[in-house]
Amino acid sequence: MDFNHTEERRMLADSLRRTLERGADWAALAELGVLGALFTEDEGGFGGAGFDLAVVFEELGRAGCELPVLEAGLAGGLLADCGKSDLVEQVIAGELRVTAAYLEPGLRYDLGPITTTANNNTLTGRKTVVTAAEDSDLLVVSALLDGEVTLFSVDPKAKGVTLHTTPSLAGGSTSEVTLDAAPATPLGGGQAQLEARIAMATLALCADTIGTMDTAKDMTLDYLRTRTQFGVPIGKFQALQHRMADVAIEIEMARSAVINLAGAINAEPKERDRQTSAAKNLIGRTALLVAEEAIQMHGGIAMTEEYALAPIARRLIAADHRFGDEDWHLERFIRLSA
Amino acid sequence: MDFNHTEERRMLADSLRRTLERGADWAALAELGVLGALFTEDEGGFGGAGFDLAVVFEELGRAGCELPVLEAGLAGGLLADCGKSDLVEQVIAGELRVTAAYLEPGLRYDLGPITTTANNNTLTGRKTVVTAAEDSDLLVVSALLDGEVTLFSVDPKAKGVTLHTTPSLAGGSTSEVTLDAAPATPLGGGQAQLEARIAMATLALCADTIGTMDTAKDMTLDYLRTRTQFGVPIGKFQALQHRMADVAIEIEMARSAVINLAGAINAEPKERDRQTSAAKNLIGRTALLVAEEAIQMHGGIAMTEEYALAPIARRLIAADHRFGDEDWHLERFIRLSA
Amino acid sequence: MDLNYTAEERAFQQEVRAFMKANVAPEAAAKIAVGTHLDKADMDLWHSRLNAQGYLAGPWPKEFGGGAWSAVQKHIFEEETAYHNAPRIVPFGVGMLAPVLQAFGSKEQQDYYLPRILSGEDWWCQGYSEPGAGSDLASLKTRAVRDGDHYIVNGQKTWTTLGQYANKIFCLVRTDTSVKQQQGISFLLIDMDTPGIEVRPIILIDGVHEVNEVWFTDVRVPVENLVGEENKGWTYAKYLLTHERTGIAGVGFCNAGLDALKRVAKTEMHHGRPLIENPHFAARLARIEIDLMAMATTNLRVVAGADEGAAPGAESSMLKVKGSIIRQQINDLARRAVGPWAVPFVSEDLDSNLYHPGPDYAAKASNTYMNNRKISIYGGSNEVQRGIITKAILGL
Amino acid sequence: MDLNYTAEERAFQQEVRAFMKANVAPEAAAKIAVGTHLDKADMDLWHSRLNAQGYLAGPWPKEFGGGAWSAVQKHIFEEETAYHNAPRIVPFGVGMLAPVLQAFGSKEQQDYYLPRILSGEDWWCQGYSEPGAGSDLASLKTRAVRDGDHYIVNGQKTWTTLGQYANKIFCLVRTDTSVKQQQGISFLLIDMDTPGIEVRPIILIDGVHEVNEVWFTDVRVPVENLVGEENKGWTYAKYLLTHERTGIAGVGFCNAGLDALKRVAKTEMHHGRPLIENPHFAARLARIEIDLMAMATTNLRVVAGADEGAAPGAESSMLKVKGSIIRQQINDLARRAVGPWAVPFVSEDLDSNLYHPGPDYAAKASNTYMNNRKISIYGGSNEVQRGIITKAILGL
Repeated sequence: MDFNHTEERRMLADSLRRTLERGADWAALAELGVLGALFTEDEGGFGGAGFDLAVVFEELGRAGCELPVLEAGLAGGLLADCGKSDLVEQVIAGELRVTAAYLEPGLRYDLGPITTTANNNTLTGRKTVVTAAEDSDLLVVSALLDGEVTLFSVDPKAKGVTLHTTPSLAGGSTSEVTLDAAPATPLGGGQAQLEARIAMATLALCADTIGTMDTAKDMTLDYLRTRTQFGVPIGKFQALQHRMADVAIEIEMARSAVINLAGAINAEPKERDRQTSAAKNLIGRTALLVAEEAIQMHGGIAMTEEYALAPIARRLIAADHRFGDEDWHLERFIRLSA
Repeated sequence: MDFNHTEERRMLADSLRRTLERGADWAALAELGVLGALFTEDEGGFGGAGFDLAVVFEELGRAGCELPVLEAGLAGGLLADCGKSDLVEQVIAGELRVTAAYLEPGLRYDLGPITTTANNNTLTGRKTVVTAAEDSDLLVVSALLDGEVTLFSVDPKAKGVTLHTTPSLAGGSTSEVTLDAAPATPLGGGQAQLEARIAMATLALCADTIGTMDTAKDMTLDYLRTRTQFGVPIGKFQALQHRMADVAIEIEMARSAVINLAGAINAEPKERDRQTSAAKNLIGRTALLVAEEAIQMHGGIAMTEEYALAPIARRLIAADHRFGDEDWHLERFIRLSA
Repeated sequence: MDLNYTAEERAFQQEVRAFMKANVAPEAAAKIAVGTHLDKADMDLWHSRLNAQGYLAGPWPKEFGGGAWSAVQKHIFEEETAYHNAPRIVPFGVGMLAPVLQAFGSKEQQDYYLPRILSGEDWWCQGYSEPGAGSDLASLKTRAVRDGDHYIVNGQKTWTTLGQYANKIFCLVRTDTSVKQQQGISFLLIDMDTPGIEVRPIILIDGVHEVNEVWFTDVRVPVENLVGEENKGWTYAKYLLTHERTGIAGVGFCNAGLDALKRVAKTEMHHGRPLIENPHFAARLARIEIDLMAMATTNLRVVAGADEGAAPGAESSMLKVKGSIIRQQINDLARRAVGPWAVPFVSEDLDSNLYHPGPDYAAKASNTYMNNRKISIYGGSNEVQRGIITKAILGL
Repeated sequence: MDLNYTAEERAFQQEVRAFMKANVAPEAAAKIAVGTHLDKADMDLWHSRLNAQGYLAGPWPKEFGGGAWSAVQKHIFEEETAYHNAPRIVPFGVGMLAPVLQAFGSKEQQDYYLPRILSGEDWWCQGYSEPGAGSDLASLKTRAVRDGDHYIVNGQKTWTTLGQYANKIFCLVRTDTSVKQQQGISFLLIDMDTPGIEVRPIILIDGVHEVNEVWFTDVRVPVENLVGEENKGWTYAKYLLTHERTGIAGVGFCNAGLDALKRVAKTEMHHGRPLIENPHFAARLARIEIDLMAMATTNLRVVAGADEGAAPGAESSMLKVKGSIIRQQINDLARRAVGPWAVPFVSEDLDSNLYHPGPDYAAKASNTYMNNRKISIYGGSNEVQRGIITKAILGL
């Protein structure tokens, strides 16, 4: 039993943290090897294990990084599953920006039944809440081909593709993607690959949320130490102290849930998904607690866009609206535990 | 709009409180008119409205009274529904002790489908968790007669009736009642009467729990004022203050829920039951909070049988196990709200 | 014990209801229904219609031309306002300054300002909070130093709601620094056009410009703009805080929010069935509804008590705490209800050229959730309220 | 990062498991499974079997004949104990006094007492808490005044668990009243047969005699029964509190409790279907299971850290708080699961002639729920633990 990360992972985390503190762009992350860490050696990377994701995304969350690394891992992973090693190589090098478009309106968090349909190497349908589509060179899109879920690559600038883009609650952008006989290249792969990669992306999001919670907690503790009311630092008020103690406890529990998931991410699908749902449910509950307590203990200042907590709190809330929320995962956990 | 009790009810509450403080027996309660207050004038009493029950049972709960007044109202009410005014008269006079046996093993909190069956004026079956059966002169028992739920009176001392009696978590006693061709007198009445009277008994229990919570809160506040730790009364610790503020708020909300139910107890069954479930669910949640916080804030002393909080805390917990618990009523509320 | 309104109260309710039906602008109601902020024109229109009906001064005493509404009447009016998705009255002039002027202002001040409040000629904003003060309001630092016929005001106010629309501000300022905090505070009326005043927007967590900072640099205020006595301002400010807070629980908002939420949950699909049929969602909804039923009656108990002469002091604190929690829970559940649609996050102020891609009811779910975290912070945070309950009700 | 035990640890686990299978008395396991308290004979039997196997001294250092178990080994042992419904080791001699004697006792004390602890010749109980002290342990008042070769002890101890079986008690006593609270405390070993000692039972909320008051009236204790130095007793007592608390989360109990609860929920019927299929019950169960999965790993992180030399100080406080909450939630849900069967309330001590009318698994559901409210109170209440976390981890 060993709860220490390997030397390599610790080094990556340290340099990633320093790089992010300086303010990193996409090229810097690629150069640092962050994108390579998302893929196994077989896939052309040098990581790809659950704990590689855990380490990388915890730092990205801690720094509040809004670059679409998770999307590179998700869509790039699907490309790898379909044997597109040339494309994966470009993703790792930071030369090809990719994202996955798999969610459809009206399905809530379910992956199906989808209605986007392939016909003569074109796709028609609507995909929703596609992160960072605007800045992507390639979309990995799920569609029905002869009634089976199949993956396609789509150029978002092609005719027949319309993006409706807005800011995302998590930071960055999100798009509705309308496909009207849009040209598409079949990649192969299908539902099983999608589910496995979504599980990995959920792990990434959970780890990201751990880092984000750490930052929210640290900011709140700083504020409690420095903000005075009635002549004393508000961190001396016992009611707040005890609530912060509970916040700290819950974050440690959530951290353990992510460790559990990272260790189980390559298990057979039922156990993988059960652990995924356990972690995502707990992360959902904990992130809500941390966001709401951080805001409440800060008071008015937390409500302003100018103060740095606002995007952090939104990121914590947004995490529950991706890959299934607290209740969606609770239901699945119950189903998979029966 | 008027949230004041009538002069008569206030007077009854005041004298009941004083009587209970001196330690009242059954005769004293009867003499005071407490039993008469459970029945309408038509039934031979001088009360019987929702707010009569609310006033009486809040005081009984406040005093921790373990006498089976609720049972007199429930079983006596069923007797009244069946036109047994002579028996009701004896109940009101304190001369006839009655209780209702309607719950059966394996049904959890559901009233049916029961299996106790009538045959030639005898009953065969098993009734469970029958409060105060040991001290009763007459049991009102539900049983199937030609497939219909029908009420019967049974002498608990008769041949064919076996009582297995234990203490109750709520105080007083509770019995398993085994009926083996036990002689029984048909009363008439059936499922509708039972459901209406159970709703009234649920109101009584909710009001009782309000009084019990008041006592738990008052004891805790007294303790917080007098118990010192680290050189100050523990009531000066802000973490405890804020938790007690929440306890006080929740009790006020629960009090309002009982008012709502008392006002709706004679509404048509669907609305009556919806309000009953709303109140019982809230009372269940609040009583748990109050019991657990009262124990925790007292610390070790609360864990001892000698200190007066123990039976109060048990009574609060026991209330959730009668007439349907928090979740049972939540489900019913959802069903009736659809 | 009678949970129903009296015949007179029911008649009043019918009257208000008819007024709402005839007068609430559909555009404003549509905005309110989905959580879009109103613009100044919406608010001005509503102000004038209420004034024409005499409702704006409804709660005012008769001697000031008011309707002397009882607490129950005020409650009915708030209930109907929320039920019909009518705009809230902008409270700073009508509901906050006016009662202070009526109780402590000079005859001249009353005669001059009260009609202008009703007509809408003056739009007042509130200058209480300061950046360093927070819940410790009395630690305010904005100075007013007497200089002949004027006070010279220097300092900074914050959280000034809708200050961008105001031509007047009422302020708490420190006029004596040699005494204890609560003493030495005065209540000043200041023209926003006076040189030296600068209003800076504060953008909130949902991207909306709703509050402001107001900076005072050598602002000259005539001494006749002092309300009541110098150094007694804290008393006047407290008067409002312990008075007339029967609407604090926000029961009307909660009812309207819960109704809207139920409609959403009947429309949104979960595993192919309406979300409202999902037991986990239904359980969350039912618990909130049960809590709200109890809170509504608690609110009425306090309202009825107020009409019997009981000053709803610490009871207001209970309503504030529980009311904010329930309202925030409704906002939380509304956000959950729209699922992935909560992710596109369009602020009407910052992203005014964008529209939300989801259904109308989803457009503001995240925004409203984020924005309403303020409810448990402003007007005395829930922590401050628990402190009041501790002292005034629990006696600890 | 490796979440699995090493080969050596797995081998140890297999060995312990085999021992448990061969040695746990079925009668005791049956009692533990439903929450019935063990009697002295059950505990004595288990003590002697563990001693024969060398497990009793497992955690002791090698120089005292122990197995020098790692924190992981201790954890494995606790896990298997709970999993097999084996009795807990009565900790007062083996787990509490022995480490103090090993660290601070004289050679004579070690040679005399340690073998008697293992053999079961001495049954130790703990004399720390006092009626007035509570969480403020250092405010203890029991006096020991030197009189020649003896201390004269006067005072009162409370919450003395299983003191009715003990022939020895280790006590914190005040030997100097002129210094600050934590100073002036000494650690004394006292024979329960000494004249002037009286043990009075305390009946707990579930009707069980588990703890006692111990009264001391002019009790003469030989000075050689002092452990370490006079007035240094607080140091020795604290040594235990900050050391070796890896089992504090009670993960084993929680796992066993949750397994039992699931079996009950598959048997109990709700609206004609097994209770476990009810979504509201299933949601409660699942949340607890998810919490427990996370807590178990948190516990292992602390255990593994302890073996790497990290002193699990404030982390123990986190485990104590969360562990007690989860365990109490399991007890709460177990009580809910049995529905109306929770009402018959039979105490084995007070009502020993009665039996519970419901199914076996329901017999102690209420009793265990009520009794285990103590978990968040004893050994430093959760409030005290949150205070430790505030200082040691949060730095507030």
